[in-house]
Amino acid sequence: MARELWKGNNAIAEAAVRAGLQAYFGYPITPQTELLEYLSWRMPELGRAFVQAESELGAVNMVYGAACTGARVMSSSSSPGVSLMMEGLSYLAGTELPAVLVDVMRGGPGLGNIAPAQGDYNQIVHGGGHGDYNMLVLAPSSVQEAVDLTYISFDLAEKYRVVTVVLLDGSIGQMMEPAEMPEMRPVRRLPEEAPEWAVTGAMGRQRRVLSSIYLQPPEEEEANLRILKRWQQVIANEVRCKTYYMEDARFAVVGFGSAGRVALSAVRAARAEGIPVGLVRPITLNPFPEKILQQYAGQVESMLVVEMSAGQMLEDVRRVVQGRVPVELCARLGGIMPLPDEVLDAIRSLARGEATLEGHPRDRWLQRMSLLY
Amino acid sequence: MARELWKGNNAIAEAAVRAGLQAYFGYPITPQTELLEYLSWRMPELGRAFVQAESELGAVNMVYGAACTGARVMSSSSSPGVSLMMEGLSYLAGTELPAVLVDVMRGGPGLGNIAPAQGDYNQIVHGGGHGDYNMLVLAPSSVQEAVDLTYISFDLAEKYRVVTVVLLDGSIGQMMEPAEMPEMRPVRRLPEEAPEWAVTGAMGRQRRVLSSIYLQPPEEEEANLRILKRWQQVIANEVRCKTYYMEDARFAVVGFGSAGRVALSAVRAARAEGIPVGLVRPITLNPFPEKILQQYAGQVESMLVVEMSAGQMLEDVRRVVQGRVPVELCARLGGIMPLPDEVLDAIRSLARGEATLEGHPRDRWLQRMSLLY
Amino acid sequence: MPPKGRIAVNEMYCKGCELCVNACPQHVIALAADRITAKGYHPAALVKEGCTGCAICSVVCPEAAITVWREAVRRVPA
Amino acid sequence: MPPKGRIAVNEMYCKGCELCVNACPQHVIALAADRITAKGYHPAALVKEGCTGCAICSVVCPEAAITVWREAVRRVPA
Amino acid sequence: MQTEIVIAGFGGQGVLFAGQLLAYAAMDSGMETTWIPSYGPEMRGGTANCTVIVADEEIGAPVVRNPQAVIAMNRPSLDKYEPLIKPGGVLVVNSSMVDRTPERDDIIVVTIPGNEIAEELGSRRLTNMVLLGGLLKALPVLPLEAIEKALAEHLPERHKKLLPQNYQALRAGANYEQEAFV
Amino acid sequence: MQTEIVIAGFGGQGVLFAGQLLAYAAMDSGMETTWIPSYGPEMRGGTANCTVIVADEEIGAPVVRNPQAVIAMNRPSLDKYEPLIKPGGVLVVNSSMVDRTPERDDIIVVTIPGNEIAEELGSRRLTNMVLLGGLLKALPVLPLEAIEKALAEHLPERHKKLLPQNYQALRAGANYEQEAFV
Amino acid sequence: MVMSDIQEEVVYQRPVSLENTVTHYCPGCTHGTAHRLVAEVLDEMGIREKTIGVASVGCSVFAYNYINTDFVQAPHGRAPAMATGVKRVMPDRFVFTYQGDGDMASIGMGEIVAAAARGENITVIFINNTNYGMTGGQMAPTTLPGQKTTSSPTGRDVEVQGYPVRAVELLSTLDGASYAVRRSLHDPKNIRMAKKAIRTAFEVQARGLGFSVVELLSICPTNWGMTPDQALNWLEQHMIPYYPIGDFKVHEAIANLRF
Amino acid sequence: MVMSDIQEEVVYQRPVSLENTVTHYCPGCTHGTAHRLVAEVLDEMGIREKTIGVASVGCSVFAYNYINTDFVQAPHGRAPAMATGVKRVMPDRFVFTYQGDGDMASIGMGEIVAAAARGENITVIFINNTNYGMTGGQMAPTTLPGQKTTSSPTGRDVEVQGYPVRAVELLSTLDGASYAVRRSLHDPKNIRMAKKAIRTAFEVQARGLGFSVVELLSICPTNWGMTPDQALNWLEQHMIPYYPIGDFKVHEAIANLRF
Ligand SMILES: Cc1ncc(C[n+]2csc(CCOP(=O)(O)OP(=O)(O)O)c2C)c(N)n1
Ligand SMILES: Cc1ncc(C[n+]2csc(CCOP(=O)(O)OP(=O)(O)O)c2C)c(N)n1
Ligand code: SF4
Ligand code: SF4
Ligand code: SF4
Ligand code: SF4
Ligand code: SF4
Ligand code: SF4
Ligand SMILES: [Mg+2]
Ligand SMILES: [Mg+2]
Repeated sequence: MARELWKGNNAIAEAAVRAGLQAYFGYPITPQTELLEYLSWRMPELGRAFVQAESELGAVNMVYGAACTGARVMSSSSSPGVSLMMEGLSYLAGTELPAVLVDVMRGGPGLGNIAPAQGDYNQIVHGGGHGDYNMLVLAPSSVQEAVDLTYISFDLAEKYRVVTVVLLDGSIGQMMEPAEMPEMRPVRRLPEEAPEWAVTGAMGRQRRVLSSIYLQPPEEEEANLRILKRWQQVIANEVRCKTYYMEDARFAVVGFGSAGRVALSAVRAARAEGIPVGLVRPITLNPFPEKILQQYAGQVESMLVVEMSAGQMLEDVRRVVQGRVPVELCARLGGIMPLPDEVLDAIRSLARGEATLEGHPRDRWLQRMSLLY
Repeated sequence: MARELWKGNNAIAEAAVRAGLQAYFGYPITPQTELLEYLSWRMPELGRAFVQAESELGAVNMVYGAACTGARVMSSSSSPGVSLMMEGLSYLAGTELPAVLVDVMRGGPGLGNIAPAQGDYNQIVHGGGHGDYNMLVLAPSSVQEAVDLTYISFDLAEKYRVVTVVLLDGSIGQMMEPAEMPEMRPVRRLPEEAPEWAVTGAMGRQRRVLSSIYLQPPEEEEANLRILKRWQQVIANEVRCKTYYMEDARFAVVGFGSAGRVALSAVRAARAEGIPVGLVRPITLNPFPEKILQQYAGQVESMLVVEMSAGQMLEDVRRVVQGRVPVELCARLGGIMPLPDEVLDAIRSLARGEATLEGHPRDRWLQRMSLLY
Repeated sequence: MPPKGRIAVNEMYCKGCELCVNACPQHVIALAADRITAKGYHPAALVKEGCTGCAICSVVCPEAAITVWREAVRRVPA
Repeated sequence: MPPKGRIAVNEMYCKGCELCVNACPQHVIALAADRITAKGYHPAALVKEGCTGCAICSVVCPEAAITVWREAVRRVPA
Repeated sequence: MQTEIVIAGFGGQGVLFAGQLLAYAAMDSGMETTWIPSYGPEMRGGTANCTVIVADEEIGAPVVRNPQAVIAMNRPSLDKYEPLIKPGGVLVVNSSMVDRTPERDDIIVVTIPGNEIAEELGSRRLTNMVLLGGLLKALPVLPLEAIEKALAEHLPERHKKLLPQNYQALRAGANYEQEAFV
Repeated sequence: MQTEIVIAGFGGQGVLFAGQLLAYAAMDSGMETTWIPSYGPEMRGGTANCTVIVADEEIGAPVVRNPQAVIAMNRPSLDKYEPLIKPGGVLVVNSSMVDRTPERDDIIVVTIPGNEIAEELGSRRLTNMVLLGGLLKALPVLPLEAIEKALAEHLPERHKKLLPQNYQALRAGANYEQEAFV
Repeated sequence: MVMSDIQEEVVYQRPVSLENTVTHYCPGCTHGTAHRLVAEVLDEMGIREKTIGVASVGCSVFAYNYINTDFVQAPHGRAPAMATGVKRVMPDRFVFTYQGDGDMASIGMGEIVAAAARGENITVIFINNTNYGMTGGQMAPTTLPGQKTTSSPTGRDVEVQGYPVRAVELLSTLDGASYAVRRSLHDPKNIRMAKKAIRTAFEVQARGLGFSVVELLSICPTNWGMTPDQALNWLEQHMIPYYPIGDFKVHEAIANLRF
Repeated sequence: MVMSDIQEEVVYQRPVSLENTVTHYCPGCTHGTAHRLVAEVLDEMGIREKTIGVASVGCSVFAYNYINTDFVQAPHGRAPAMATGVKRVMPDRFVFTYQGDGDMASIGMGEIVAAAARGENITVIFINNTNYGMTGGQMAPTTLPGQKTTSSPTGRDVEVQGYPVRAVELLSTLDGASYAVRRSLHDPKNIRMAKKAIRTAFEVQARGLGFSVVELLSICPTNWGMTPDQALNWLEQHMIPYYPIGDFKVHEAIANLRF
């Protein structure tokens, strides 16, 4: 396949179609709407199901229902819409069902704005719904990566019976870049090719029930442990992370998604100034690349987390490096993407040895931000 | 006031009434329902507003509306219901409004069961809604403490313009204990005594608008920073934590709510065996008692987190102690409260020097739990 | 002459709610005061002659606990 | 004789949507092709004699951009 | 020092109320106390039990694995709790609803035909009081008078006329002459 | 090596499409490229601009503070972007819509009366092509032919008949004789 | 030669589409009756193996333990959305939801209206027992004026707590609804009518005619504080005047079906 | 002595209850007309300072910038719940929501039905423009059969995408609704009728009669791809047949009010 220029949202939609998406349920919300609009003609054209739901609450529960049949299903939304899906996502997790959610983050909290942001990191990575559960979170930083990750997101979801979230911010959704589309896979035939747990009508077999209720606490605990153990497999097998210029790095920048690519520009500029800095760009946010970061914590003098939220990923990096090196924060909020020169400034500060284990990096960052307003 | 025997849910309701609650909006859900039922007669009796909402989504948005007027308002729910409030809570945060939410946690994820659990720790403490925001989280471990914390929760919410969550599990909601009720405060007269930001009708003043939308990213960033700075004040002033037997402790148990009181029994039993162990019981989960734990990290040999979730608070403790001492996990899930003897076993293991910085404590715990099923 | 019928109450299901007792037009069902089911209920039982097999009891039984038979005259080739 | 009226279009608000132009029964409004507002629109304006002050234009104007006056005969004590 | 008491039986046997009386009495006697219920899934019927702790300091866990005392109102409760009682503890059995004798020989066992005594006193609903009386005799954690005061204050209004019978039931349980098991 | 180009103007001036053409042409020339838009709050009208990056390696940030080149289709765009252009960079100004001359003397400034030229060629909608032509003359990051190919492939079907005019507009912009500012 | 012989035949027996499981319902609760009727219809139509049920949150949450088909369990109020998801990927399956009044007419109002408006080809069994049974008898949208519940302890005051919702009438205003009727489970005649309505609703689905809903007036003796028999009487005397039995929308294509 | 004198008097001027702010609406968009009518009614009734508006999510999210009263801004679809919260603590204030068709008849259907059923004493201004204006013209619950939108690009197919919702008819089935009417903004006569309806709705609230809703048929020239004038014609020709103008519920206490 040749490279074509794709808008991020459309590219994700087409990648899902090629991965064998059988049903899409969604609700319009900027900056994700093109994805829904694209599928509103693409799915019917292929004879597959597309429903514009009454709300995100409706959408996530349609996904829940369709996922019960073993079909490949997806929804997509953006921050406030995703908040409305929390109950449904918890149910999907409790019922151990595979499904894919594309979350194109915007500025918040509340109605906020429609500009790109990463303020929903905790919500997606640490569980915004009730109960113990994990979602497999994939964070592309380019349109091509969005395509590739969306394409495999269904396999991952099914392999581990989890919800996979493709988590990006509005800038990747709205951006155009060249991308190559993967080949079109055949769609699963139902009920013939349904997984052995799927609810498809009890024709010729024992009936099946899918539910997330375990009225007896020991049964619930057992279910929780089963889910947690499956998650350990995910941790063991599925960590994805890309590093740049880390071989000889004495400083590390950590950032995902578009913050990660902004950081890449800054790292290159710093290298041009002779600063031995590299970039760690987590691609799976859950599971988090803990081992890799721990390893670099033994190599570098300090780290810098670049994110479009107020230090949400920062706390994960701090937890992981366990105080072995100082970790500083460079963040912009509310729909503002940091510019490479801001990140470069922060790298220079690291190179000057200004990073410290004293106090909290968020406090220092807030202090610096005060100068802006 | 004399001590009376109160059921946790009822006691919280009465404490809220005495704190000057002007309007309650809620929806039935076990194990929280008594709270709503109590207020269904108590509020009208006092001429105050009580509405059984159509859903938790309705309830949180009624709270949102009423909070805009400067009234003291509250809702209550339990895990799945709270998941439905995530969008609304994010809006409340984005609009910088005070309100109180009582969350009586049950087993999850999904429909789960109605037994006590703490699996919604991350949802409440780290933000289950979209965007950067914090809620002030108070975690009582007895009925009296639930009364006292509920009573001050409104003041705290108003002082910092945040949502305060009184976070407990079903066991405290359902339990009866002696408690002393605080005095009845007069209710705020509206609009006369409304705060200067409240929307009460523009009679004789400039009109006011309350909203969480900041279409221009710099305005949104500024709002975010304002909220974050106010939160720094909360961190500085409002950390609450109770310690037991920590003066000479060489091991520390950390647990909140009913897990904390179970741990207290175990700590006493361990002391009786001569093990120098103490208990740190965080009362505010956000802000988290970071300084206190850091201080004890310099004193003890190892720590044990006891919780009714799969190591959610564990990660916060690990982040805070920054690898200075090993932290182990003792947890039960799915509606099971750990029993003191299980915790005692875990303390003994600490005393035998079995805690380690190697690997992840959750993995070891899961291994141990495998023996149960 | 009304048709002849009979019923059997499956005591695993019966909860002694008395709905069949009240509904039976022939008043031939009663709770067995002397017996208790595994679930702790006095089960319903046919206590008199006169059942017509009208199936009204089974229509009202929330637990689908009742089976109803009726005698029918059939022409059988010898 | 029809009453005499006049209108004034506040060009801060007017977006040149032409709804008033089409609605005016006297056909006395038109967009000012030669002028552009701060927002970049050709504003509406009274271009002919004949306005009756009927206020229809103001009723249809989505921007509340139009003020309408009408001449009235009043008896004034001298 | 604390004492843990479990009262267990079917829903409808007055298990939860008996526990609450203990808790009220403990509170009024100036002690710390907790009462915590646990139910089965049914709206009606099913199992019901509660744990009451009476102590002289802040109470930790409101539930324990090995209680000091148990009132078993029926057979399933006996089967479940007999093995769990602390050595030296007390087991009160409602022999009217239990068709086996307890097996433990390291605890004090009190066997009372609660239903029969209650019915003699006028109502099967007094069974819980009979057994509570029996418990307090064997485990004098609180004086009977404290329970009577709690009864007087907390018996639902519509049952207030039954107060004398309730007193009688308590006493009857406390005074029931039984074979000593140990 | 990478080149950043900002095209800025009012919504409706064809700003976004001109940027996309650059991106298509870059892609077809085997280079890496990104195109990213930004709009104002209005559904209609308001400001619109986009940043296009053309590079020979994986592109980092899709937006930069100091672009290499800017096409300013109107006055607000000129005011906003003139100060930001990298020293040595290129500024293409649509003088038909801008009533002041640029001030920087450390960049190459190209001034083209885009609207007039476009109207001469038959439609004001060609303005964007005229200015794009002007840009590519001053900053030969891509050959005009690559843009023409992109046009042929991506001009919306209903405008395909205007392809020759679009080519003309590009050329007209590229060939426009102007006073040199520097 | 022909002989006449007296033989016993089964007039009624437990439907195959009911599991051999004891329900957790209170004695006399008509949730059981409704389950039975659904099971009988599935038997009659021979569609047990082609049917997927969607259980909701309420006393009937365990419907999947009793009705002998494939089942999924929905979050409170969201059964119609879940059913939509199932039906859209398996259009040749019969999909039905089973929902209480709290579930469908309160928290789930958005989903049920949307499903009906979409003409979603599913069947909804709606159990109106005028309260939230499972959580202990709180006020429901269907609680009658003046009715006492645990959250309207002095009786529902319509001025403050609003008016009961007539859900099928409301749904019948939607073009996508092909069949919207109300029946009652309080006596044999009405139970028989209820079964016919359930059958008709599934026939609507079989014909691809779109959304069908059958409201069933039902009792909750436990939370009403009545014996089952008293409860049936209360239903007849108090509920039916407010919730008239009737057909509010019947698609012409099935208007003349008879069973 | 009396003289006759010709004097000019103001027949129409911008209402005080409109802010002196330019709207962000597209040229010709009748959201502006609706705002103006609300403002005129507030002026006439002299209640501007006693009124609290609840803005929703949609093109009218910034209504609070234009209507000159205290305002709050609700999450998408939740304005009726928010208005309930406001009204219950400030019962002597006039509380109104301003909601689009996506907001009220899709995501917010649960909240509007519940508010109406409760007879919540608020006024709802409901703008039906047959699409999701703000997000770029997707299908709404009110999109007409066959109508093309960005998410029904080949025209709404009722078989797959369902039927349009007639929201006021639906709400009028609820006992708590005291006033439920539909008006249109497509010509001067209808605009005048619309204003009277808005006035009546606020009068309902003034009298404590409960829930009032006025649906206003409105245009979205931008997403419809028409000039404002074409759009008004389209409204008249296509919307009104499907969404008849009329009174669907009028509480007797205000049936005879005239303005
Ligand atoms: C989101 C959420 N809110 C609340 C609950 C608690 N809850 C369980 S069942 C129920 C009410 C059920 O009432 P109804 O639908 O009328 O069914 P019934 O029990 O009366 O048959 C409620 C509120 C829940 N499980 N989930
Ligand atoms: C929870 C949530 N979902 C989706 C959106 C995105 N959104 C904003 S406005 C809108 C539609 C508005 O349509 P309508 O209510 O008809 O108003 P109009 O713009 O047409 O006036 C949507 C879906 C949102 N802001 N929040
Ligand atoms: S079949 Fe008819 S007559 Fe026989 S027991 Fe049942 S109801 Fe009575
Ligand atoms: S109706 Fe059924 S459950 Fe009730 S008593 Fe009769 S047989 Fe038993
Ligand atoms: S007032 Fe009447 S006549 Fe005068 S311009 Fe307006 S519409 Fe025309
Ligand atoms: S109707 Fe109003 S906005 Fe439109 S052209 Fe006339 S004056 Fe201008
Ligand atoms: S509580 Fe009511 S609805 Fe629930 S099972 Fe019992 S009687 Fe039936
Ligand atoms: S998009 Fe439509 S509804 Fe929104 S302002 Fe423009 S014309 Fe009005
Ligand atoms: Mg119900
Ligand atoms: Mg709309």
